[in-house]
Amino acid sequence: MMNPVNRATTGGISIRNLSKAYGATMVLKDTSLEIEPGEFTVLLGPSGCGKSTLLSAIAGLETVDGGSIHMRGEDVTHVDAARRRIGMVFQSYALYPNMTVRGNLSFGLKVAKVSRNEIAWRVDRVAELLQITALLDRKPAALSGGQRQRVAIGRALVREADICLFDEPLSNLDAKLRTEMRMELKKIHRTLGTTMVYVTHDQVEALTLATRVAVLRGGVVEQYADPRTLYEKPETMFVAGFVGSPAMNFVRGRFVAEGQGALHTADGIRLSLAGYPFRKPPVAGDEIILGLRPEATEFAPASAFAAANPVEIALIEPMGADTLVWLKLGEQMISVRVPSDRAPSPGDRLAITFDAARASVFAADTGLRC
Amino acid sequence: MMNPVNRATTGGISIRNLSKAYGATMVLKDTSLEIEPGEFTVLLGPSGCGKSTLLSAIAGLETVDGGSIHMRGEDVTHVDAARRRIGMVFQSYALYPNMTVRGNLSFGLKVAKVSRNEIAWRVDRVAELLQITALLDRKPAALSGGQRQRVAIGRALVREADICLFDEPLSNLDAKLRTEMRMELKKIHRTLGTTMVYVTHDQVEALTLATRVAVLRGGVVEQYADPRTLYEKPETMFVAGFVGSPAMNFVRGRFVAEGQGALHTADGIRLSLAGYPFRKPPVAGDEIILGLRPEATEFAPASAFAAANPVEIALIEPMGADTLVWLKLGEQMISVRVPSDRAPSPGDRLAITFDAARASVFAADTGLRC
Amino acid sequence: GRKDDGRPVAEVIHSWTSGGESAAIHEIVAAYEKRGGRWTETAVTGIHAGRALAISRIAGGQPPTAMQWAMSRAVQDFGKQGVLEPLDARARREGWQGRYSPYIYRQMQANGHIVMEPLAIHGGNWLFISRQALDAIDAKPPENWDEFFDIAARLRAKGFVPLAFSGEAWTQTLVFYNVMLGVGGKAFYRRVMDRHDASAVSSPTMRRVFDIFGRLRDEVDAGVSSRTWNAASGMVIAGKAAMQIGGDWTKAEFIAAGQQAGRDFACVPTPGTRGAYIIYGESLVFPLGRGDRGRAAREMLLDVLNDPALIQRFSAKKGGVPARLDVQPIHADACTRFAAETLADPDSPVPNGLLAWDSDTEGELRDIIAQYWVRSLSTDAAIRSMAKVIHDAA
Amino acid sequence: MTPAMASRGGIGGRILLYAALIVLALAFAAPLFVMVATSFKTMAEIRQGSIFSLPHQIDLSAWRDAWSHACTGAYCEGLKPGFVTSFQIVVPAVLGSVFLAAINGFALARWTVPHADKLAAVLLLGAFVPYQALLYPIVHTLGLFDLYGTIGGLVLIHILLGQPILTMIFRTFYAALPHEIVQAARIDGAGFYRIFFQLILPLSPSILVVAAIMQTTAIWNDYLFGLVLGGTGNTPVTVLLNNIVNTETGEARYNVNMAATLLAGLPPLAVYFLSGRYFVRGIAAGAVKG
Amino acid sequence: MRREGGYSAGPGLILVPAILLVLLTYYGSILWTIYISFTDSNLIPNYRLVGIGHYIRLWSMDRWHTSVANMLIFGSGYIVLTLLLGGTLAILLDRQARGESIFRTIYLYPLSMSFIVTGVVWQWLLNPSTGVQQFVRDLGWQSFTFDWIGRPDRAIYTLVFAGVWHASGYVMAILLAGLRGIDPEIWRAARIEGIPVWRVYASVVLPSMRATVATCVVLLVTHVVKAYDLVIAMTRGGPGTSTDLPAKFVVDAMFERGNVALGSAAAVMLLLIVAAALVPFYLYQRRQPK
Ligand SMILES: Nc1ncnc2c1ncn2[C@@H]1O[C@H](COP(=O)(O)OP(=O)(O)OP(=O)(O)O)[C@@H](O)[C@H]1O
Ligand SMILES: Nc1ncnc2c1ncn2[C@@H]1O[C@H](COP(=O)(O)OP(=O)(O)OP(=O)(O)O)[C@@H](O)[C@H]1O
Ligand SMILES: [Mg+2]
Ligand SMILES: [Mg+2]
Repeated sequence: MMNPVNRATTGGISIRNLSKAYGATMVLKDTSLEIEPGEFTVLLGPSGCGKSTLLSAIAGLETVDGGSIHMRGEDVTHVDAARRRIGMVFQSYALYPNMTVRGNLSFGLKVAKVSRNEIAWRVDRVAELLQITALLDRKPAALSGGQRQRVAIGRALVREADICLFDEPLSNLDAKLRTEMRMELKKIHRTLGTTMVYVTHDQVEALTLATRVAVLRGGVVEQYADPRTLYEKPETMFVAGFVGSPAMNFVRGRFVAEGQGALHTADGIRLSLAGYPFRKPPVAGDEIILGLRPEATEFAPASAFAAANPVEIALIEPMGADTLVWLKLGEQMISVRVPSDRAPSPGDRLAITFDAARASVFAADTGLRC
Repeated sequence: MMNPVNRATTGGISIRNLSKAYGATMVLKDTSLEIEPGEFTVLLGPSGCGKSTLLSAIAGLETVDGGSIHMRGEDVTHVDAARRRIGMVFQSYALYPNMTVRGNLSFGLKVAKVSRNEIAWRVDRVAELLQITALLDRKPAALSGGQRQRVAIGRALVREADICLFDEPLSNLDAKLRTEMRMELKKIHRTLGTTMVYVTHDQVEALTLATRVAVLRGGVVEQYADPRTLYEKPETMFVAGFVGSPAMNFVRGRFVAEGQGALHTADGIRLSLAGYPFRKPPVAGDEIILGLRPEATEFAPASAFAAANPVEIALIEPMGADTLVWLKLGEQMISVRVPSDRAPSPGDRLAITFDAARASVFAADTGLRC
Repeated sequence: GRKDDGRPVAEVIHSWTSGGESAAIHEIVAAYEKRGGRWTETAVTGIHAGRALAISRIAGGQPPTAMQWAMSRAVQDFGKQGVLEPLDARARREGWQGRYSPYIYRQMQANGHIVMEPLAIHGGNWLFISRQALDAIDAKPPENWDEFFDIAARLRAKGFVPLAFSGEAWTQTLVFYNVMLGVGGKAFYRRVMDRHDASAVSSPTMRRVFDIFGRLRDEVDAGVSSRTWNAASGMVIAGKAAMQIGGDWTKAEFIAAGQQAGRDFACVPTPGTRGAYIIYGESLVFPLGRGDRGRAAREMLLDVLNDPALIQRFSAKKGGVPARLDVQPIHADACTRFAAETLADPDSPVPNGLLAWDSDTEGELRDIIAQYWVRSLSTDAAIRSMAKVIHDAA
Repeated sequence: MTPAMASRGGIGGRILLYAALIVLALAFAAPLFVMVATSFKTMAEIRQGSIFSLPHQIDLSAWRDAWSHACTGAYCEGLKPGFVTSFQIVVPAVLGSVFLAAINGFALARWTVPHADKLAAVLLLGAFVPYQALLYPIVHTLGLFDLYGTIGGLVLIHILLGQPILTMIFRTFYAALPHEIVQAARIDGAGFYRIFFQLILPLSPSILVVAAIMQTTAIWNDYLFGLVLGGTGNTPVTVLLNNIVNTETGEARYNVNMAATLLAGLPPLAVYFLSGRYFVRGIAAGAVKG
Repeated sequence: MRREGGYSAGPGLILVPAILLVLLTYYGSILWTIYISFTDSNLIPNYRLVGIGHYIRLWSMDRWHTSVANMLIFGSGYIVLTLLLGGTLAILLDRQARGESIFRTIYLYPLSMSFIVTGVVWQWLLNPSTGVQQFVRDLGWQSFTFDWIGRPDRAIYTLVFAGVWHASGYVMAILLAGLRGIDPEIWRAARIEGIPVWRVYASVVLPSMRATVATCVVLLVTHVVKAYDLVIAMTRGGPGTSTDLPAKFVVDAMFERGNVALGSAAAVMLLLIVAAALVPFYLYQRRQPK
């Protein structure tokens, strides 16, 4: 498993103008994505946006209607899945029902004529890693949901392919195990340099694991960037709203040119954008949207602020370490994350502050970052 | 859906000394749980601990080997699932493959002889809520994983039963949708007063949704308490380690009676426990474990502290808003969560500080809170 | 549809289903319906199916008015079980004793009662020879087995398969009995078949029978085992084979193929059997217990069958000779005329296997003969087994 | 299996696949060819020629005879009269037996039936009794209830005799269905019958087709019970066919026999062909994970 | 197979009368047959007990021994080859071939044809002077010999040919129905692992259809045990008694040889043999993790 074999340069994937439809439903639309060798790419996007479909196309399990896929520098668009030399974890597990866990893990290796000793060694290694050693002699029907998922991951890992595809591999695991597995996957990725393409809904997974995250929306890649950039400088409102949990707050209003620019909402609230690094400042009067991260927003006692933007606490959601405080800013709702011990009480009247340099501003019509 | 019918007092569940084995595997062991009418109980526990089994037993889908289940004050241990009047979402969706989404949603209502109009109305309502209106005429095979899951949830909600069981209903949804659904469920729960039993792996879900959380371990309820108590005063080390993400750090050492008590680790680090509200202080020399939440731990430049507990940065995990900093405390690893903008650089030497009043201390032998 | 219009309904089970047979039974149907009755039938070919039907219906309490049954020991056993209607009164009234040859009259009785009415007689010891083949070697039909094998050799030289034969066990048995009759003569044949004399089986004569029967294996072709007797006839008709041994029903195949007795083929007694007639009887029996309606139908049917002209027409279409001595065959061809002449001698009838043995013994003997034919049994073993079976049966 | 899988193995694989399918089809059809060819020959040609040769000229008289002229007893009306009777027997008997077995199979596989395993095993043992051994008691019993000689009695017997094997087939099939689906329906408050009719039956087209094929074949081709229990006047096609074909001492007309057999085999063949589209449907594909 | 823990009265209501009736039919008849086997019934059944004489005679008969031995030879050949061929056909059709419906009908057609006549065709085909042997010789291979049907030591195998030809379609249909129920994701997973298609069938698909395969085996065993039409149509038990089978023995004894008691004894023995063979199978089935 952990053989320090350097495969880092072998597993690049290049997806060019892929399209795919199920009947009338266009699922992938001219999708392109360059995955460098050794990269850990996470596909992120709302349910039904085509993540699994894209993954299947990369794996060669679905024919595509147009475009091409290159792997390791070769065109594999019409190469059979079996010859793409990849590992894959399925969203529905797809374990072999008649085989024990051990059988599931070793079947592919046996077919590939890996020596008995090597098989035993690799299976044991992976089983230990995934904490399924005790289950090795059970059949899938006698496993819980999470246990099945671990076996499915094991089946992909045990192959030691230089490209590995994962479709929500950790979604049925508990938090503890998920954290552990996440770290293990990261370690594996580092050690082996395997190229990984990973579908997940989990923000934390996406941001911690990925070298780059591709955000998909309706089969189109909206942004493909490293996690930090994605989080801090989302290119579109969709990305901004989708990445990050709790989600970014949006405040809608008109751009006014006072000072270094400000936002006036319909209900008369004014927020200064002083310090925001505009790429191309909007025209005064344009409708814009200000995006504020809940953790990059703070509040102060209301008195300290202008009467123009008083806020009211609408709902308080405790989330363990932190608490999410929902505020009403005029007619719009804004969430602020505070450490649980500093949570305000319901009914308190406050005002919010934020650092415009860490905010995002989007044009309301295009949804693009200004 | 949102009819303000008050069923708050009707749906209590009382589980008494339940036991269940699959062959030689004891899955539930003398499990008891009192769920008050209108309560939102989350079952939390590691994969394979018996959550789904317990839920199935409540639903009447698995016979039990011993114990009893009461619902709405009546003994239903031997009542057929069909007559327990509950809604349920399955971990494996279990959609009716031969029916369209609309058929899936309306089947139970048709069985219950709900009028046509009422069915149409309820189905539309739920479909809208779950954003599956566009999918109503598709069959399950043509849905993505997340879409299937939403249909499964819809099927349970549309019945408006006074008891609703959920087995990881949101695990395949994206973060945005998950947050929305979470809030919707909470709203539904508030409006209808439905008793809900909810299995999840997601800490955030558990802590935000539950009125009480039952932590299961190997079929045994370790702690059954409201989220805050569970998070702040875990009764056992298992609960402490399991709840909270990133997980609580454990520092192992011996109790010494200096000052108000302190912990000495094997590699010579001393941590003062001054201010910890011991229930029954351990005997000096006892092995104890100190539990520190990553967010309740901070660090300061190393110089400000005694040379006895210097720490070294081992790994930095950026997680969007926050960054998880892994420190080496002697031979033990400790994680500290800091806002991403205050993250230290790798290689920095620091020392940690914490508030003993917010820490937890466990006896190493029993794992129980001291 | 079971219309009930008050007419006596004759429910008959029979197995006369081929073209000629059908025409024959239709004579009876027409006469019966003319008399005012209604005819329903279950026609079934195949001895197993017929028996299964008949016995299960009797055992199940649903007997038919009448059923066809080959004249055999089995029917006598049947009669002894008390399930057949005694026809004694009618037999007396209509003078049946004088109507049938004594041999046949004997076979009609069980427990001292008359229990069957024979309609037509078939002979089982015929040799059919293709004229074309005989002409090719310029020979006359063989009168004994030496001549037979001599002719066979010459036929083979001319490219004919000397003997057309089938793989059906009952044809093997039939030919075996033919050889037994031809080699041993009537006396020996009766010693075995009538008196069930096991010592006859162990005699040198029987060994010779087996030898000659065995030599026939050399006169047939390779495909014999999976052939039916009809297909064997087809070989003769097509000029591939020269001779066939069988019952007079074989003739129907030749006729159906447009051939004429005497002109295209000859029918002579199997070698050594001139003056003897292995007798097969087509007859009806009348199970007990159908209530008044059943009795009326039965009596009407028996009345109809009393008509000599009907019997004459029936036998003609059936291809045999009338069982009644007082009825002459019509449209007789060379074969039929010859059969009638032979039968005129009251000493000519000898039993076929069914008449000689109870069905169980008959079956066991058939197994032995069939196994001998395919060389699964040696002559010694076959004789030993046969002796034992006959000893047990006696 | 998804259509995408079809591309597996490329053009070469496809050619091999079709080659195998066609070669096997030819092998299977060889006896059929002999039968069809023979049915169009005259008897003279059959006696002379090779069984593999094509007819010199198409002679339809055998088909005509088989359909409406061949003798089957006192009457010479061919197979025609038997078809009505056979349909009267086959349609209710196939529907009844398949339906009953499907219900029983489902109940035994997926429902709490005490000692279901043993019950199924005991039931199955029945399938090994040669039917001939059942004949007398069945005739006797049917007689007691006045069902002897009626189509109803015959249908009843076919329904009963089909149960052991059919029940086993359905039980096996239903045991493999994802059980969460049934559970979900129970949660939805559906009872046994509703689950069966609205959920299970729609999921079973392929196995229903298998069962229907088995039963249609068995009952259409049944000879023994049709003969013995049908009584007079209820003569199914097979009994007529047997009477046309089988002869102990009558002449044999192979062309008519072949034509008759082919004719008699048409209805089941039509069932096989028409059932095709239901076969193609898989079950449950993708509705369940794990 | 996990069974729901329900307590619904529904299935009980349908199961009880239906299954009771089936059991009554079979087991009533079996009991009757057992009784008759101890009587002196000959041509028609009677109820005079005579003891176990018929069993003693049965086991002293060469023909019975031959029948039982033949059943084993025929049965193993028939079952193995039918499963192989039927399985192959099912797999070929499962590969998404065009014209599946036509191929399926061709493979199934033997089933629809009455054996009464197809038996004659097989006889012709196997007959050295008219069939395959002659055909090949006419093609120029003069020394080609295929005369098994006439050889007492080989004829039993010709029954296997005809039987396999007749029943492969059955097995194909049942297995195909099972194959259509396999989770398509399994195929995808196997493709990723680069597992050859045949290997997936052999190691994953067929083993997970074990119950379905077992159903086929049971079905084929019932065919073997009941094999009567086949022998009658093909060889009538010959040459000699070399292709005799127990079912034919039973029918011969009961209906041709007027020895109902002996036939009943043989039927009872046959059932005992089957039961003995089924018990281990049943235990094996039960031992499987559900
Ligand atoms: N049919 C079965 N036979 C044997 N063991 C089983 C069976 N079903 C479940 N188990 C075992 O019972 C235990 C509890 O299973 P259960 O499905 O209740 O777990 P869970 O808590 O829901 O886990 P997860 O979070 O992974 O879904 C597991 O260890 C599992 O392996
Ligand atoms: N067989 C099919 N026929 C028709 N539409 C399909 C089919 N399979 C998927 N789709 C549709 O294609 C779209 C993309 O599906 P896909 O499974 O790729 O989504 P996804 O991004 O993986 O979603 P999820 O996160 O919910 O798993 C969905 O809208 C889905 O409904
Ligand atoms: Mg997906
Ligand atoms: Mg679970």
